[in-house]
Amino acid sequence: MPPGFALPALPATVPTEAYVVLSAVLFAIGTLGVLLRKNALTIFMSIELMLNAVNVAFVAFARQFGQFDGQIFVFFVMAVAAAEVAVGLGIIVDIFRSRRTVDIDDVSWLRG
Amino acid sequence: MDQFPLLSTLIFLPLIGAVVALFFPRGNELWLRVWALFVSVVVFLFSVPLWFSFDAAEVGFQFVEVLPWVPEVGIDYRVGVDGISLLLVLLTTFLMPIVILSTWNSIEQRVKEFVSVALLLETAMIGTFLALDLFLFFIFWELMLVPMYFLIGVWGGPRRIYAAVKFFLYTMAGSALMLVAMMALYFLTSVPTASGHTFNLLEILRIPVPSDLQVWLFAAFAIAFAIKVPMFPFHTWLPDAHVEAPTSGSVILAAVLLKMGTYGFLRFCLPLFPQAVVAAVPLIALLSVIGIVYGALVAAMQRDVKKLVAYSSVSHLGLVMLGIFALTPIALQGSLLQMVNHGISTGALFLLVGMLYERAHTRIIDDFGGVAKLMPVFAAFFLLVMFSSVGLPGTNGFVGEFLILLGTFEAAALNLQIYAVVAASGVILGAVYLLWTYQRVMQGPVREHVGTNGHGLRLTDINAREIAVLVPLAIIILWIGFYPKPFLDRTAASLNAVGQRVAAESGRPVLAGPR
Amino acid sequence: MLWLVPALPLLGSVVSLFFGRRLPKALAGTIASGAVLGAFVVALLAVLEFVAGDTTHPFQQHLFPWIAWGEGRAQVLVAEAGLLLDPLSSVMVLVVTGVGFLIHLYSMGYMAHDPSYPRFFTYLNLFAFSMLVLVLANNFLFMFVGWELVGLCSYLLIGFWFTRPSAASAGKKAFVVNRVGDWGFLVALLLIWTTFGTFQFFADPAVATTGGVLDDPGRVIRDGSLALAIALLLFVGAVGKSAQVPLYVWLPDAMEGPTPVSALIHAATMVTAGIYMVARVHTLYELAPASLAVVATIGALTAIFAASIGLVQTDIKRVLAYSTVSQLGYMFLALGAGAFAAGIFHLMTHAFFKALLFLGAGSVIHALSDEQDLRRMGGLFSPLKVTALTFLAGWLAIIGFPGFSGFFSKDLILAKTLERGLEDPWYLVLYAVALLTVAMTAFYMSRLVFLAFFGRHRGADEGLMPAEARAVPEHEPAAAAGAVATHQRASPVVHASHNSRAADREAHGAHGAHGSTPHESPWIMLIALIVLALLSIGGGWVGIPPFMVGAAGHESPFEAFLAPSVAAHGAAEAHGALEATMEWVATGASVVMAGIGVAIAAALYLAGTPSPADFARRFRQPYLWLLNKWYVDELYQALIAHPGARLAAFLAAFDLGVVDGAVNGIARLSRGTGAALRSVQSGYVRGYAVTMLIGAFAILAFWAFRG
Amino acid sequence: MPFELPELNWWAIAPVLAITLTGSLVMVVDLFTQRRRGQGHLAVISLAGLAVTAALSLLLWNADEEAAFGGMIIVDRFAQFFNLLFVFVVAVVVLMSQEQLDREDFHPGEYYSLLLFSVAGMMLMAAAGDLIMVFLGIELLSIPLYILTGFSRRRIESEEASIKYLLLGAFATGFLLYGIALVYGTTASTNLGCVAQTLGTRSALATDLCAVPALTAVTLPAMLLTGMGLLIVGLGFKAALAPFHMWTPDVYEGAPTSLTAFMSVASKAAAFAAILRVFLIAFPTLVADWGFMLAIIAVITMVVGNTVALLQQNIKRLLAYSSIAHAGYILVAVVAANELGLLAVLFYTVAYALMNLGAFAIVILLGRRGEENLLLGDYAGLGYRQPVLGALMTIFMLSLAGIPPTAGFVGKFYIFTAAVQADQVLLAVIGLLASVISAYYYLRVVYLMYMVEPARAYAAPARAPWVSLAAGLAAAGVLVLGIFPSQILEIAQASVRFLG
Repeated sequence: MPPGFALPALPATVPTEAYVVLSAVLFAIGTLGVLLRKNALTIFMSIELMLNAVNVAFVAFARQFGQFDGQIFVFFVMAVAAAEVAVGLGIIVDIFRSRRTVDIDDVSWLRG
Repeated sequence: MDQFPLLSTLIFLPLIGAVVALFFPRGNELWLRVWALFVSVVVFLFSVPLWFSFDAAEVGFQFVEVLPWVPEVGIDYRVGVDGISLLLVLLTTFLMPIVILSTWNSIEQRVKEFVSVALLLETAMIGTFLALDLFLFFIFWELMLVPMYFLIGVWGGPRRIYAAVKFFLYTMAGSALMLVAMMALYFLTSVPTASGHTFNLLEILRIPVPSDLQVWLFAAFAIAFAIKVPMFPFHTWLPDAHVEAPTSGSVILAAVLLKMGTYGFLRFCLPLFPQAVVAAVPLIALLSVIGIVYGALVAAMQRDVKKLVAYSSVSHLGLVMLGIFALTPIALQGSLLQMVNHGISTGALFLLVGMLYERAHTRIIDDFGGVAKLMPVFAAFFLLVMFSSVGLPGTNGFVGEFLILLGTFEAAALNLQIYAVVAASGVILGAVYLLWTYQRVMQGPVREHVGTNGHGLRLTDINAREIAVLVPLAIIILWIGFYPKPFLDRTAASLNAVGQRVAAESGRPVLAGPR
Repeated sequence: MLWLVPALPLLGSVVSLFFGRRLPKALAGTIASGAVLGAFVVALLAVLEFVAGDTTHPFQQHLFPWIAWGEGRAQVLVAEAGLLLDPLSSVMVLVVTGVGFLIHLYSMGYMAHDPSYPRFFTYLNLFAFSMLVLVLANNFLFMFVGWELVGLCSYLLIGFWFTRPSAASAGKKAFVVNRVGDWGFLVALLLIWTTFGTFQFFADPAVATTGGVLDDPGRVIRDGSLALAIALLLFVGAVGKSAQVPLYVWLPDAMEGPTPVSALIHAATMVTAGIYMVARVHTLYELAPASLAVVATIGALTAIFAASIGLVQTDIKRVLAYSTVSQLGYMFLALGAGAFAAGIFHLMTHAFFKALLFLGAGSVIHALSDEQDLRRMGGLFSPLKVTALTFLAGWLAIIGFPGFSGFFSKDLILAKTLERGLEDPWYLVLYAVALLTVAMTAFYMSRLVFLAFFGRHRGADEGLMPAEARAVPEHEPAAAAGAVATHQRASPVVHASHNSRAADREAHGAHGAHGSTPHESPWIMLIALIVLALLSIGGGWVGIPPFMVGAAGHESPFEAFLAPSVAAHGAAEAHGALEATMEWVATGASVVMAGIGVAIAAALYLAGTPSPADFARRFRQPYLWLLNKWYVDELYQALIAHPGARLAAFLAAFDLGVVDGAVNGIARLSRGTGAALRSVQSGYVRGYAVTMLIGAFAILAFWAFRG
Repeated sequence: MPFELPELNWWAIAPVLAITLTGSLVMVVDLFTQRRRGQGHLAVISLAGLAVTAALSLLLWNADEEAAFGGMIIVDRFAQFFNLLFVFVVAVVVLMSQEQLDREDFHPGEYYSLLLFSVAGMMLMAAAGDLIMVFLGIELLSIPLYILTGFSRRRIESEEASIKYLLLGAFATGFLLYGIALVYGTTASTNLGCVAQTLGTRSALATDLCAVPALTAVTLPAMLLTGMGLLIVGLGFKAALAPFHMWTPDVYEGAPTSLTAFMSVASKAAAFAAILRVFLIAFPTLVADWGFMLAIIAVITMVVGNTVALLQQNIKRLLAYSSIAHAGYILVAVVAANELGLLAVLFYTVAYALMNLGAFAIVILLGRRGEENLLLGDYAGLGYRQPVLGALMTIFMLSLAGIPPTAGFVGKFYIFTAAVQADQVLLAVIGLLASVISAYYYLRVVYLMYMVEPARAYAAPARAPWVSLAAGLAAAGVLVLGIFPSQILEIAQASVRFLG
């Protein structure tokens, strides 16, 4: 992007650091959700949370740099996340059909 | 290269033979055996000109063949022979027909596979001795493991898999270190080609390896070779491998494969890392002497004849190692000759044990008695081979052992006298365990029906084929015993050069004292 | 031409090996004997030619470079195959081929019924070859070849009836004990090489080589201790080969071999190799006088020690074996006294009479259907006239009956020792020991003769066993138990004679039982006996000292002949010889001592007063010690064999447990690591996620705390 | 806010387009063709499309190196090398799948098209010039694989593998993305060249488009390092580096065998292509940081892969752990970070592709409908029951163990030579010793085949000419590369100077 075409700088009411901290907290919550929940759907949601934490960070950085790049990235992430969810839900449904459960700990036949 | 590619013929003829053997239809065991014998004899005949055309006065490599192979990284197909490898190559080609003939009746299962594996092994062995490119050497060196692994694992005894895997992994572990050292050497070279570096041994010999690096590289090479030799305390794979291997495997293992280690010391360690070699002399000499005595003592306690011979190899090769690291021309000559001797004698011992085993289906010493009465011809050969192994004058063993002791004792600058004296006592111990074995197996009251669980096998004397297997070995034993000069002549120049090189580059007087 | 001397027996051996079984027995034996006879004739011619010329320079024949490489000036010659003829080797070669031939001849009769007849002659010819290489070699290493090969032949021949465990054991023992000695020889060789840079005995003017070792070694050796080391190490070899204390133990056991072998190898030739070798290298010994004292001391010690054991042995061959050890001790005493010629002289006469005695014993054994126990003999004089008469000649020779060969040679040794004693009092002690041994020798030989040939034939009649045999089972259960125990280890004690008996029976099994009547041996054996008897009587006449015949000078013709080879350069020449009267006194002393020995034996075994049994009872402890040969075998077992076996067993366990255990331990470690890591792979997704998270934190933490 | 679209050079992504179109075509054709008439034509279409893709890649081989799509896509020989490799691998996998499709009643249209879409993702990864493209490539690679992993409806393991792969993959994606975000936050760009320039390296990829950073690495190294660490997690997951490898054994075991072969070879190669691009272009100044870290990871990976493999009884699981170990070896070459190292990575991915595909082909050949014969014990006596299969398997196992004269040996040789050149001698020693351990379990397969009698009788395997062809090709390739490595080396050598 040629210089000079940057976004108009807004008054910095909230510092970037705060957004980054927020995203880190969200990411941590998402991570913990993955680790602590047994329900496959909940885990999925936690992963979505992690991805959205990333989005927050991207937007914040993009805003700070006055760039589009980070914001564009967010769209990619959202699109990909949607695709992942679609596939994931399909698989989970499949699992539920065959095992009558979505408890991820019950899906532990393969090991060693 | 306008001359006939003799060395490549030696290397690849067995390989072709092996591949052809794979295409023999099943059920043609006899023809397969004949084919294998034919191929190995032809290979031997091709190797005979080496003996005669070899220029004993020439220090460098002869019959050299070079082909670019992987020029991108400076790897050539480069083979050649000098005084160090000549005898070992001939030993290999000489023994292979004997080994194949010896298996005529003992290998009944999977003959096709056996023939292929044996011939493939011959390719790898000859290639190892002839390679003048480190990469090529390593290829053959590792390639050797595979057929040997099969030989032990397929046709071996009850614990064959354990033995085969142990052999394979132990040797491979050693060569892993060697490979790294080779790479380091590679980067020390500098040649004006695209690759900038080369694995060409002749180039590598030209570079001065920095002294601090020498120690490490030497250690890496030395461990690889010490395992192969095998030197105390890296020897424990050997008894297992020997006991489980079929006769042919034991013979090849003892006669040729173990020589790879000592050959490696002569070919690589001594010329490449002279300072490290001189620094390592006390350690190696100590381990060698321990090996000599230790091997002999442990051998004396074995109940299985093969295991006994295996430990005797540890003892004998300890002596060879001592000779190599005495660094005097006489000791080096003795060591190389003793490598051949050990190949002949121990190979013959294994053949004899195999013949006995074929008849009795046991190798436990206590199962036998008075065999000499039932098998007088066998006993005569056994006696000859045994005394060759003991190092009795008039047999090959004496010449080699004595030269080693003499050369070691002479190495006054390295303070090896005491080692030579202790090693000489190994000579006595060698007599003890072998004679004791002979007494228990061949002498004493006749046990006509030897075998396990009253199996009751009548021992019959060896037949014409078996005599044909043994006679060439007996001839060599006596030939080297009484007239070793032709052998020593051919090795002298190359070994002398190695000795001189070590002396010159280590900056220490390692040659003989006043004379 | 000289090369033919060893070559003929070698050829004979090869022929016997390959064709012996296909040839008729008589022809096979004839070929073998003929080969040795041929060697004798050639040797005789060669010696005559040599004697006709200048004997001060040895004649050398260079056969081929043996351990050598390179050509021309660049040649490195470690050792050549070369022969040497000088007065010393002349004597040896004639003794070896001469006595050897006679024993071959004898063997044709003795072994006639053995199924392994060709094998026997293969070995015997091979032995002749080896021994000839030993005595004719012109350098140390080639001599060592012969040295070892005779050991091999000894091994083979002792264990000739290898199906007997005792024979197999004895063969092995002989070889192993010899190897201990060879170790000394070997190390001496190493020292010689580093000191002199050559193994040649003498420089050969015909070939431009550097000086030999023995051409005035003092020019190279400045350090007396080096000479001492070489001399003593060589002596270790000699001690082994010539069965001296402490390595003599193999020789009595070696009697397990066929009797002609005992005669040839373990009496006449091989065991004298040590004497020959010391005489050969005497210049080295003279550089270190202390070494000569050691040689003399060991010799004297062995002489009396072996004689003491011989006093009470009951196996006819064993008595002779200990006698041989004792006589070899005499020879070493001579060498140690600097009287090298005397040693060689006794070597020669001993070869005659000891071979005769052994062969005579063999004839007796043969006649008695393989009976070797003296206690079952007696009264054999009349049935075995020829054997007995020749045996008596040997007896007189060994006890030093004036005029017989042994008299002159033994006397010379005693005189020379006394001579030395005038300068060095230690030698007076040795002289006394030797003199005492004379009496003991006379005693046990006379005992043997009286028990075997005189009195009445006792045969299997146990009741008439001589007292000493009864003493063991009846009054000494403890000793008997000990003896039995050793027997079970296939170790040699009294009872071994039963085994031997079985053995020789096997040898003669083919011609069936002889019955109980002793019968004379076939003529072919008797010829050998007669010739040897003549030699035992007259063989010493070449060495009649000048004072006895009133001639001038101090050297007998034999000494004069040997002088170029063994003339002492140092000590022995320095002092004057004994006065003639002194010589007579010395001679008289030894004769008197011998007479005492004979008299005691006669009293005990001819007259029976006092009875041997009472005698044994009175001196019970000494008697038991002697009977059990001072328990030396047991001592060696306890001190060397058992600890050695225990060490080996320990090392074998160590090898399996520790050395190999470490290798397998590495394998186990890999597997264990794998198993531990595998347990993490639990199958639970959330666990995997935790691991990933830990990994991520570890990366960050590493960077954070790296500092 | 004017927004200038960058110049779109469609030619630069021609292979990706071709393969994507092929995938779409397969799907469409599948819609219009009768079920159960065999799926041969779909395979033919796929292979034809792959041929076109390969041709386009070859055309690009000699094209000028450039960065297209505003620096998103790099057109260089490195990319084309991987394109060709992927095409080759997927072609072989198509051959190998013939048996599997039939045996497991796969839906061929979806199968092929998903396979091809996945390859498109790989190609984008290998050509990525931007972290966004790396991310997109990974996702495009992964999502079809999630589906394919669960394709074996008959086997319950398959869906388990699928869900595990999906969850962990998405989890790892989170880390990757957060890493990208932090790098972006430090350097104000996701373009590899720009990142490099910001961090102080001149990069051919850096353009005037690169923003002047507000925050620099100098002021915030912690954030940058954290970002880089998370990138290692994300990429390491794809490459199956320990401790991010946990999914591998389960997924490899559960997935259909042909797909396992594909994953183990192709997605690993793609991951390493991306790792090389990212770390060598963007972070050369931080080599001291990531080099040592990757070295440690390499050691852990080799140890984990090799030691756990010692205990495996299932051949697929064994090969899974083996693939982990091999990722460790390749990482050694990455750590070397020199030209020889790159060469080694390229060569090794080819060699590994050949030998692993071959091994899996044998695994497929040994199975029958309803009887997969996946236990190691099922290999007992194979060398005599099926001499050719046994011989081929032996070649693959020896090659995997790195025994000459096979491609596996030459590959390892280059890897460790590169390490030695980079003074990573200890790493080379550890790697070689690890490969000694590996020899144990590879040899175990060999001795089962030749030295152990089978415990039960086995029916002759079904005739599967295409799979056999694949195995034969792979074996030939393994030997040719092992004995005459020169050709491939030349090509690889031409490919190692990537634009960056």
